[in-house]
Amino acid sequence: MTENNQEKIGVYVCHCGTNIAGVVNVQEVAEWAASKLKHRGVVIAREYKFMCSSLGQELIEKDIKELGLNRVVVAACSPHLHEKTFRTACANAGLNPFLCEMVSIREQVSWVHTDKVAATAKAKAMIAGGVERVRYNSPLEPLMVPINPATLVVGGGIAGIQSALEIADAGHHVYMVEREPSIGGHMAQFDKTFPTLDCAACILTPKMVSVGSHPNITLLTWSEVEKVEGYVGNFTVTVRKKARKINEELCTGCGICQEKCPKKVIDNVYEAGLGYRKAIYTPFPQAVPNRPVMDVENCTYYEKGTCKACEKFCPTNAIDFDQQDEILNFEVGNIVLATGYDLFDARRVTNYGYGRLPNVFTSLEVERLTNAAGPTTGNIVLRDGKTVPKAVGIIHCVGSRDRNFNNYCSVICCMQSLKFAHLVHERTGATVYNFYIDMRTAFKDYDEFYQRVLEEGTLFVRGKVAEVSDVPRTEREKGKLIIQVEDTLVGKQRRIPVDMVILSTGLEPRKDAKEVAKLFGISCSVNGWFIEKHPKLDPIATMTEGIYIAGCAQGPKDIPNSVAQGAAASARVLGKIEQKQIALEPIRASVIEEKCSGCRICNGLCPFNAITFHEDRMVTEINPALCQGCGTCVAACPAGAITGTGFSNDQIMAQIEGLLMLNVDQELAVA
Amino acid sequence: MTDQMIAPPIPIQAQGEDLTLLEEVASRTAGVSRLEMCIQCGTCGGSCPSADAMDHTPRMLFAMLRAGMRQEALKSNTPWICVSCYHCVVRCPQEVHIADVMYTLKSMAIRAKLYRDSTAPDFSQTFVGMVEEYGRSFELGLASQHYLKHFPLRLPNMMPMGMGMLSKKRMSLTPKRIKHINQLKTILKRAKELEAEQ
Amino acid sequence: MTDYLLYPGCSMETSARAYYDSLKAIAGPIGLNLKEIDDWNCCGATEYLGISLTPAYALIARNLALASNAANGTRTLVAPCSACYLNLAKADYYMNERPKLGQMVNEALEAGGLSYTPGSLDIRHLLDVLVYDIGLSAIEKKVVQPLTNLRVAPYLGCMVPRPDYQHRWSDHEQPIELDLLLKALGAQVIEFPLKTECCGGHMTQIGPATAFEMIRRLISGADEHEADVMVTVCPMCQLNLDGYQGEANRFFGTNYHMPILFFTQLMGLAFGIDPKELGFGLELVSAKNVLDTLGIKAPPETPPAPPRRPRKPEGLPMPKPLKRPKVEELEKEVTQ
Amino acid sequence: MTDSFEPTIIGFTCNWCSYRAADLAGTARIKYPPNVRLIRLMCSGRLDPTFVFKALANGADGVIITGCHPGECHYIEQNYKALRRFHLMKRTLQGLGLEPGRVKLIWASAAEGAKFASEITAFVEEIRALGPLHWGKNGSAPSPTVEAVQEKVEVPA
Repeated sequence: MTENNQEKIGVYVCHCGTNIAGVVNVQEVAEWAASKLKHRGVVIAREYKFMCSSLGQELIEKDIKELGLNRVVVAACSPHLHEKTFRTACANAGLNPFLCEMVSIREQVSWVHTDKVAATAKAKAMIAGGVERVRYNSPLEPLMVPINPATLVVGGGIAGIQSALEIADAGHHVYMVEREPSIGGHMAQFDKTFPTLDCAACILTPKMVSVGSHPNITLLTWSEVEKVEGYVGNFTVTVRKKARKINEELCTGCGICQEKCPKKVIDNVYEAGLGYRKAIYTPFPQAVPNRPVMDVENCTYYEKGTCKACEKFCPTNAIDFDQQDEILNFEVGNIVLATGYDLFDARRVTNYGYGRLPNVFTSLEVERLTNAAGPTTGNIVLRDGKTVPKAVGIIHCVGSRDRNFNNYCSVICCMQSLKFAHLVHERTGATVYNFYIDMRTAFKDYDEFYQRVLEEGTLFVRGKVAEVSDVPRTEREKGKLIIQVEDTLVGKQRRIPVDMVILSTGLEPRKDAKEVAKLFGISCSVNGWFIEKHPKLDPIATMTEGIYIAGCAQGPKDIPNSVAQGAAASARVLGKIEQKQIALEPIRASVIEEKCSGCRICNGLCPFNAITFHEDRMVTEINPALCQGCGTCVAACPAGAITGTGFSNDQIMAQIEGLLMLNVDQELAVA
Repeated sequence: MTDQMIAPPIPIQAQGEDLTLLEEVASRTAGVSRLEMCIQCGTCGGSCPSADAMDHTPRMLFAMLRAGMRQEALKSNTPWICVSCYHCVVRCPQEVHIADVMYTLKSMAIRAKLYRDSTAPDFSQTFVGMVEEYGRSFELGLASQHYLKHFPLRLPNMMPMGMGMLSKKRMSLTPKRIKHINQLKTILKRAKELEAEQ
Repeated sequence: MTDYLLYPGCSMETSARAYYDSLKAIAGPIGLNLKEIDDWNCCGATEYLGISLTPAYALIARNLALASNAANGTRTLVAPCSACYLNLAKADYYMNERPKLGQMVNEALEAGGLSYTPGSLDIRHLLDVLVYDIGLSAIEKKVVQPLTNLRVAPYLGCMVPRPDYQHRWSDHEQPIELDLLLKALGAQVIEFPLKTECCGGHMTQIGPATAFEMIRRLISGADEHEADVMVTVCPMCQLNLDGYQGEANRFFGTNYHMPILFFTQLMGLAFGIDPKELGFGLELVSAKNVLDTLGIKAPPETPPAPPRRPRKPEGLPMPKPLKRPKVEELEKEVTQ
Repeated sequence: MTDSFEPTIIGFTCNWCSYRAADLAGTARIKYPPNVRLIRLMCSGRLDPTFVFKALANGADGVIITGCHPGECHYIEQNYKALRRFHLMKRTLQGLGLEPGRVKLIWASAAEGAKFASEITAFVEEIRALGPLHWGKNGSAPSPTVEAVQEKVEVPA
């Protein structure tokens, strides 16, 4: 450490092009560090255009070898970006990587300050802090832990399905947990998919079947993850398998119970509230697994104590009214979250009248209307169940791009609206209006589809619809829904009478996204979507190692992108599995037994149960495998008996001194 | 090489373009106008119950402000036709304070004497004149003064209504004055001075 | 007894006398103790704001200053007029949102020896106080003459539910407070989709044709729903719809007869108060039919009208209406 | 020289939320005054009150501590422990005659770059209003040594 005063510290100041050098006088900073921090052990200070480039790294490596540096401080970007890069460079030159310290003069200085003099001074102070701190850094060895090759995939929509299949096909075990009775997700509700208009069921069902029958996949539907413990490579997962009230071994999926069940319930999930199901049901014929669940809240037996029609007619005695929830525990190395989205509740936009005006529909309702397996066998009709509309208005951006609701673009609505325009036109011959703010048809073959819909004679009105009314002002408007809008390309208010209004409702994070994020130790953005590690360069990983996100859980996206992300997540998981073991940051707390007085103050502090007390020796011990390195016990120990590697008291105290060095010693401040 | 040879081409300046206009309107508006946030979606023009009578929809007017079309914008009858129903305000996806911007445009038009038709400004000014004089509004005086000037031919049509209001004592024949009218006048005088310093 | 400061506004003493009279008549029975602020001035309606910013806000703020001086333990300032309510709330809100405006307004007020700290008053509309403070169940308890058989179109106009700076109302477009209050009185409340459309505001003065069209839309909408009466919470709406109804009829060659009453007048009737004390007879479109329907003079034998748009059992199911927590609470209070 | 007092502030940030909020403020180029210098800890629970005394004794005019929102701690619940300690520490500092406004605890998630920047801006102004703290500088008031302060402090668990 520092007692022998043999520190040889190298300081490297990065320009980051003009990102840093445009605000911070990097040359002055480097010269200052070389001269004024000499007595603190700095033997060399350099500035370079891009320290993270291979040439920049070579500079460090060369100095370590030639000048015998035993400590390195790099003043550049955030350590979250390049700490690994520079530690590796040090390691390459034979220096323990933990003797390298980063100072963030880009995110914390040049990008957030404009006053060049003040920014330069702050950069100096921060470097002084880094230098003081690095003097107390000690060489550490990463903890190597094996990676469990099994993976948990949460959510059985198209993103989760893709991810699970790729990992399972590569020969590793996957646990897929799905909340609903069947996998398939929102895609299973759709009829056609844009822009090619292929049938959603035709392309999805084979994949669902593969998941259901894959020897490497344990499929847990009607189940939810309740607890996740551990860390990358070694997670322990607790899943609640809700009681189906069906013995899945005995059930053959024949469907007689559903036929015989006398209780009809509006299906708010799969049929989007437009159709009915029974109190015992599989949501749709192609469901995987093909096993029904009993809806206890609506079942006549649970309500009145008699009925049991399903039990009477079941040919295999598979109905089990006494079945209880099951708690399952298993271990996995990696987790993919593909929990999807919820539809925006269109009733919140009072002026569009959904929920009040019968012939205003949401996009998901229309998906069901157009679906041959839906409540109207694919006939697009009004709420009365029979009248075919003559004029239909499709409203874009409902609940999206609107600060009163959600401020983001839901991405899929423009294409979805075009798809509806095409389907309505094709099946009813109705006049179709599309009301849009901006047409967003970016991606392969999307704009071509727009062209096709234009050709078909769909009328496009550029304007966000102000209101949908059922109060006529003229004869022409009687008995119609009137869409009131400014046609912004004409500059006039128009009232357009139609029979049916389709709201292209936006996508929202799942209602419980925040709780789920907490459960898995990741975070949500301001809008509520799961946050990726980097918005451009790492959209799959999260800040928590071993947890990946895919599909709409990360943000609104269409099917091709969800599939791509699901596949990308599995590639990341397979990469981790291939490594077989993983190096964990050796940031851990440990007890110096001689100093421990046995006061037990720290004992109740650890949420990871890493602290145990030995009654016989009257001392506390910390299990390094369980310790996560938060340091709360270090701060609490009145005897100073607990040390935290990487963030020791000495390191932090020294850093404080360094940061304030310029304030105390005026001499140092002179450039 | 001479300077002329490398001189950049002269940018084409649109006539009368006044890029300070948007800023000026925003700064004269109570609260934070958020006018610069407009995405031209037309929610305001679609929502407006009196849009049919407007020269420009509110959306167009905001585009004109952005384009710096001072004369045209301040001549527009749009702000005067606004009935302050706030439909556009609560629906605007960008939370622009539309109704308040309309008030600002009226006051700017009065200052610049740029309104097209004096009916509405006259009504406002007659109303305000009475309030400044009495501290209260005086409907009979206002209505008769205003109608006499702007709709003399309408006045007979309005008589049944006026007589009805009078006979039911829903309109007073004499104005009511508040006790501390001088205090109010002093406050308004100071306010006007402050406004003028702006 | 709850104490509230009252800012009546100019109309309450003249064109909306029926509103003031009926308010005074019902205040006692429901325990609403209103204290009128002394020497208040006009709020400037929708006119002053369009002339000059600082003077317009100074005019409004003088009332706020007087009110906060008279506060004496209460923070709530009640305005029965929508335009007054909005102006007072607006000044309070913007003086805070843009401190410079607040500063200039206070400088002006100082010239008259006054000052106002934005946020120190709670500015509320009368309907808000009745529904959320007095409470629907308390109102329902006072009903001795339920308004059975009376089909009422609840009409709020613009400036009560919008822009709603303090988020007090259940919705900006289809708020439910007035509906529930009228239901508590036993009336048949029609689902009136135009309940927050504009009455025409000052357009009666500056563009009568536009105003008449807006009046026509509302009256014909209420007529279409077979309403016996439209109920309003605002003097301006009442004046436009009642006072100019005949004029609009002449303009379009129509023959509507839609009485326009203040909600406080109906409350009074339901409480068994003499119609004369409630300002009945002051309306230009006679509301005699309302009294007749209620059998206050001669009870007619009209069966209750069938609900409009009967929902057919067949066809596709409708989504359930959205229940905002606020509405759910309110609905619990009405026993009907 | 003193007409525009520029305070020096030490900030302790949690590695998982507020340090990333600072990163985000940077990526989004949200400006805030340069008076604050950050120290990364793994968790706000790591904050030993001694660090705060050390910073004030060495010349800082204020200390800001930032952690994950309650309920969102990366280490499950350690920010609650930070909160508990913070209140006791504040009382101790008051006992030493320090204005309570000189140390502040705020929550900022990794998504709240803008909030982080505005909190820093506000805190700088608050400290500017309080004026310089003469503990660590060659000023008039004698500064208690870290050791002396430490003796007075009971560290709550």
